[in-house]
Amino acid sequence: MVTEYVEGSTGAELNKREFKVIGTRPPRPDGIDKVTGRALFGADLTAPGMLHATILRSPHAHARIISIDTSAALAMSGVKAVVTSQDFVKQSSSGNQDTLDNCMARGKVLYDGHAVASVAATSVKVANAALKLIKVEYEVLPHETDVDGAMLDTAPVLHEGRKFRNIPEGNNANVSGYWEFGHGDLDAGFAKADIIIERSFKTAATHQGYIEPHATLATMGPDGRGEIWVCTQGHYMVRDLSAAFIGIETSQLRVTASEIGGGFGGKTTVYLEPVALALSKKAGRPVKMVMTREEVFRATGPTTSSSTDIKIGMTKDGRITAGQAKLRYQGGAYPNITAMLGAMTAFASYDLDAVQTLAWNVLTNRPKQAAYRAPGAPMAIYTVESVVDELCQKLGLDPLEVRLMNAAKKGTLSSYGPTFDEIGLVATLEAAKAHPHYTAPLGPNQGRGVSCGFWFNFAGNTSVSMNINEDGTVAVIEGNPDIGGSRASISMMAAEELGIPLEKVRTIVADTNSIGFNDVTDGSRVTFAVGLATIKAARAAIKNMCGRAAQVWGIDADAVDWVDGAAVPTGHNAGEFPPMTLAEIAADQAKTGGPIAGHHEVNVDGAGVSFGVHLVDVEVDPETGFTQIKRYTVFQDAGKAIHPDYVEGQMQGGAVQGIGWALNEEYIYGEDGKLQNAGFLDYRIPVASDLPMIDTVILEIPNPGHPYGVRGVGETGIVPPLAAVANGVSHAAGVRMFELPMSPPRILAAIDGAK
Amino acid sequence: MSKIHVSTTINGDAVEYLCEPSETLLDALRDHVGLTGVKEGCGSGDCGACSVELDGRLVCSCLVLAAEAEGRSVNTVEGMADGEKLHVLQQKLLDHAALQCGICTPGILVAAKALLEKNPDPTETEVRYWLAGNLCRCTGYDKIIRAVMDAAAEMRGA
Amino acid sequence: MRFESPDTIEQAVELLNTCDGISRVLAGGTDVLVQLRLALVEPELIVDIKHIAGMRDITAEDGGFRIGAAVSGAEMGEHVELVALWPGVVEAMELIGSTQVQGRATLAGNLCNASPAADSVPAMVVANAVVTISGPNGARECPVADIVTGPGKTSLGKGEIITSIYLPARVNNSGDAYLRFIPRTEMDIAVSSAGVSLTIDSDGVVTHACVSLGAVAPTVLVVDDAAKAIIGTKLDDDAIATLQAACSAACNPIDDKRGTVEFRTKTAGVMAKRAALIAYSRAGGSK
Amino acid sequence: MVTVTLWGSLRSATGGLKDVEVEARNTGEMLKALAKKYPALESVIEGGVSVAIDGLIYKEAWFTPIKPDSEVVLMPYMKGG
Repeated sequence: MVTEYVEGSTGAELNKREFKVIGTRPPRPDGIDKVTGRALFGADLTAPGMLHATILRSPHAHARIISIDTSAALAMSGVKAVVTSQDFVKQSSSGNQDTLDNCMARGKVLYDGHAVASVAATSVKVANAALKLIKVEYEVLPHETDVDGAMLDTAPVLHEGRKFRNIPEGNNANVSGYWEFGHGDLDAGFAKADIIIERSFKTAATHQGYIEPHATLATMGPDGRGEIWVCTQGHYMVRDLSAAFIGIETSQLRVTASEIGGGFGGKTTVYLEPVALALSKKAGRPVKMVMTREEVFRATGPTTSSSTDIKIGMTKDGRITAGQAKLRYQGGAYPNITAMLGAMTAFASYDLDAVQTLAWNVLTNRPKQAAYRAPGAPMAIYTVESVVDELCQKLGLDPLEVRLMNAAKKGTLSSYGPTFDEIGLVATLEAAKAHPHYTAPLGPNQGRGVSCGFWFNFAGNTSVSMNINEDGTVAVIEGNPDIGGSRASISMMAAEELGIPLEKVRTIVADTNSIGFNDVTDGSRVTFAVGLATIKAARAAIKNMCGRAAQVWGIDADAVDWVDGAAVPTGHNAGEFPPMTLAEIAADQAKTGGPIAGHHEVNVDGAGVSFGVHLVDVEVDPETGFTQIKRYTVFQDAGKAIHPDYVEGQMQGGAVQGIGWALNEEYIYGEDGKLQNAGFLDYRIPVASDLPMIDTVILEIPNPGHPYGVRGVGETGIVPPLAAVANGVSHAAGVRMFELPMSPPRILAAIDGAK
Repeated sequence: MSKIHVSTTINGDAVEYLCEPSETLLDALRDHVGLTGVKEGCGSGDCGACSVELDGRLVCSCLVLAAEAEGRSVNTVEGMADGEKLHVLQQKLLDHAALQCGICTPGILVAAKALLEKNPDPTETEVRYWLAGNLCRCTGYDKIIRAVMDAAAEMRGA
Repeated sequence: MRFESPDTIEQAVELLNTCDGISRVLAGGTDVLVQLRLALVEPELIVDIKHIAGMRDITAEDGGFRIGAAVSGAEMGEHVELVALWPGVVEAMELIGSTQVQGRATLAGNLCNASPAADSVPAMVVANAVVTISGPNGARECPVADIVTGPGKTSLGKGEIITSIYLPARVNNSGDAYLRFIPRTEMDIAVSSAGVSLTIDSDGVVTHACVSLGAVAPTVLVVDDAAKAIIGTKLDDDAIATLQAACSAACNPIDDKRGTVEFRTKTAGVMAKRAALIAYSRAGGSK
Repeated sequence: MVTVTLWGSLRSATGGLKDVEVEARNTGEMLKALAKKYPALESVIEGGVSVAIDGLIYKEAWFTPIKPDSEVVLMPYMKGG
């Protein structure tokens, strides 16, 4: 059959399509390199003549920099270059200037660990010794690390004199963003309720916790041309920012993405790269920079912490009549939009007549927050889903039935504005209700938690090229770092569309000079957007190949179709010539007009939205407050699972990150504003023995915006676990928890407090 | 301060390197021997990405001084496959899609190999506790545990 | 920094005794290397004692076992007779860190690091373990309980090295156990902990007991009131409750990133209660 | 004419209106018309916005057609992880 898809296909049509490669579970193309140790990550490359650079970081949470004297460091034997904020170019956009100032403090240090200067030397040891010779004179200022504290009029102001857009009267100078969403008459909605619950919640900042620390190798010659090797989620982003920060044109900088040892949103910005490039420019030699784990915690991407008030009204039979959320997020020392995303997602699972969400983003003396898997959504949905659970408990209603009764569906006016198209929440809830997990008996001190989750998917700028090689193999060239197995799924979509065996396709992630622009690997976009561009690039190649066959056969190009990996004559020529396979067309390409390739460059639209439902059984030790996860099942709509293993992997990984957030992970600051747990010993991510198997149920409600129905799956999995675990703990311990993480001391205090 | 000359055996080969007294075995393997399959995730023994076998004993190479390797035997992930033939554990990790980013994979493989040499028939709980020092942030461990259990079964059968 | 790996204890003592700057003894290295990495200490001399005869041996002696200062936790766990005699000490040692850390970490190192939260120390204290020390003035012996004098501080003099730790013989119908509270299942530092060693008679009545607590005071606490609470009992509920209350009453913990005063105080009692029940069962008692 | 629904905090720029009408055939024309009609929206639009048309979210796509009966929602610029 012809592997053609009709623009505007509905979900039902997509469901009918028969796939040969899509939906199978072949081994990943980068697998052998990764199990043999051959794969090259950020810190694995060296260059002849390479220097090593390290960073001097602020010991203060908030201080004015009076002076920096680098002369003694520069005079030290083995030191080749020193940079401070003076060595970078002022930026025209405030967002880029913030990113630059976060890479190298300008005027003030805004958090413990803020970079102040950097030294490139012949070894890490020499560079570290030189850092000690840099004299920085600080005027220490009062600091604030708590979101509610930073909103008080008495709070120290981080950015004096800076004006932020759309901030209503009555907010102090640390409020960097304010947003409102919703619809309907809130008062009327609450008036219809039989019961109204109002609660306040707090969640701690967590870190993405990728195991690979940030690392880069940069080199810049006297000709003003640079190269960067780096572990990043987006090497075009690294190119654009690094070039702008040192004042060169993007064409002069070529960036290659290494294998990346985890990102989860935390590698969607720059920290070391512009610094290494600036040092290399000064020293005239390659410069390598690798963060220590302590630096990763002190100076890179934690999430926002939050403080939220929720009010929800419900009728006795479980219909939600109105919902309101006030979300206050601190995202560290620079503005961001995470509270806004929290406000957009908080009530997105529900079909509501009256809903309002208000969001404040607040500046504090903490590291500049970075995106983390569905940024803003987990903590917002945690609060809503906790209150919905409490309402169900008080009314004696089944939590899944209530969610089904109120679930958003096609035609629902979403709480953030638009009306939903085909979405999979109801199907996901029904799958959870029908699953044996939901009715399995519970033991003593055990409780079962349920939560819905929602996240947007994003698409964006994408370029894909596809070369048809003379031996009948295909090279796919794309530009998005592979963080979860995307080279496998891209290869699979190419093979599917071309109608050839998967092993004939090899996908590579090219450097910034080898293919067109690509947005960062974020927003669950790669399988969706790069997949879409790959399918369209394949169609371009197919069109070319059909034309070659037509020429050989001496018939009209329109009279050739592409079936199962071969050109076939159609219409009145049908059956006149035997099919001409891709391999045959490829072999003769020089004779039929030259190299055959297909490519597609597009700002992709049409990303769907994604829903998941998580079920968890927990057991709480009433004497210690220790929580054990006994059973866990994830239900998620994938649209179409290209490689089900990797879809399951995303669901499982997201769930476990959420479990960590719920139970133990937190940034702990002392009175002095210094981070107290900058290491994996006391920043406690889940270990293997903390967990059971994570069961998964993939639902496939096709996304009409993708030829194969794909939805992004990378982020949604982290959204429901916070509330699912909190609800489970509340049932197991017999006391409701309002603060994350639910570490044993907090749970035990709540249990003892309720006695 | 002079460097220390170390003669050791790495993945069965006699290897010599010069190191500073304060350098770790991890530094020496990566920077002097070129075995970058050994990864640094923390430098403090908390993540297990730098796991190697030292005289047959599973250790974090970041918690061993490079000088201590004198006269001893070190095995890394690079020594697991036999030429083109992957070790059963390597194959099973691929078959079960038990890796995403892959940065923890070398450490997991070395640790799992050490487990199966000591205990060919571990329970799920034993595998989970043995691997508790190997942090993985991508997978939630599920597929890793399944892959190790499957490898154990196949190795027992072989 | 200088690295030395002497063949004899005399050489090791001489190296340490003549070093003017900061020096460190390297056995398993699981604490020392972390301190080096974080630049918490910049020693002039590191003395690796693993090449000294006897340091890596577990030797039967007078019904007990002598454990060399460089014996790793993994090696202790593999020693069937040692595990049978002092299961609580071995399990305390094996709780420290990961499998990887177990391949290196030592009892002597855990003791000398002098952390209030050291897992093996409460277990060794209730076992009446005795340390053998070599120094410039020859060898001496010292109860484990007298080594740690405060957080990060020991009673060892300049040039002194622990060479072995002796876990004594014990009478029949004895058992020991160690439990700690951590927020995860593995890979954490004890928030509170308890070691219990006891002996019962043929009727199941406790005739001897020793109870210790870790991570709830600057050094390990021996709680005599807790021992008294169960001596002469069959660990009935009242006796256990009294032991638990005595333990909580003895606590003098701090608030820090790992736990609050209230949490440590309460869970120390819980750990002691549970450890006592395990020790009782190991001694052959049944409830 | 198309009706554009604004997110809540933009009402201050439209004199309290949540739904505003402009003449436009595609998103680019819609954004230009909005900025012209409500100058206070100009800096917001320049700073980056998303547009949802009949439930699908578009970023910076000027030539996406808008039908007169399309549901059009102006949303903030969003980014994932």
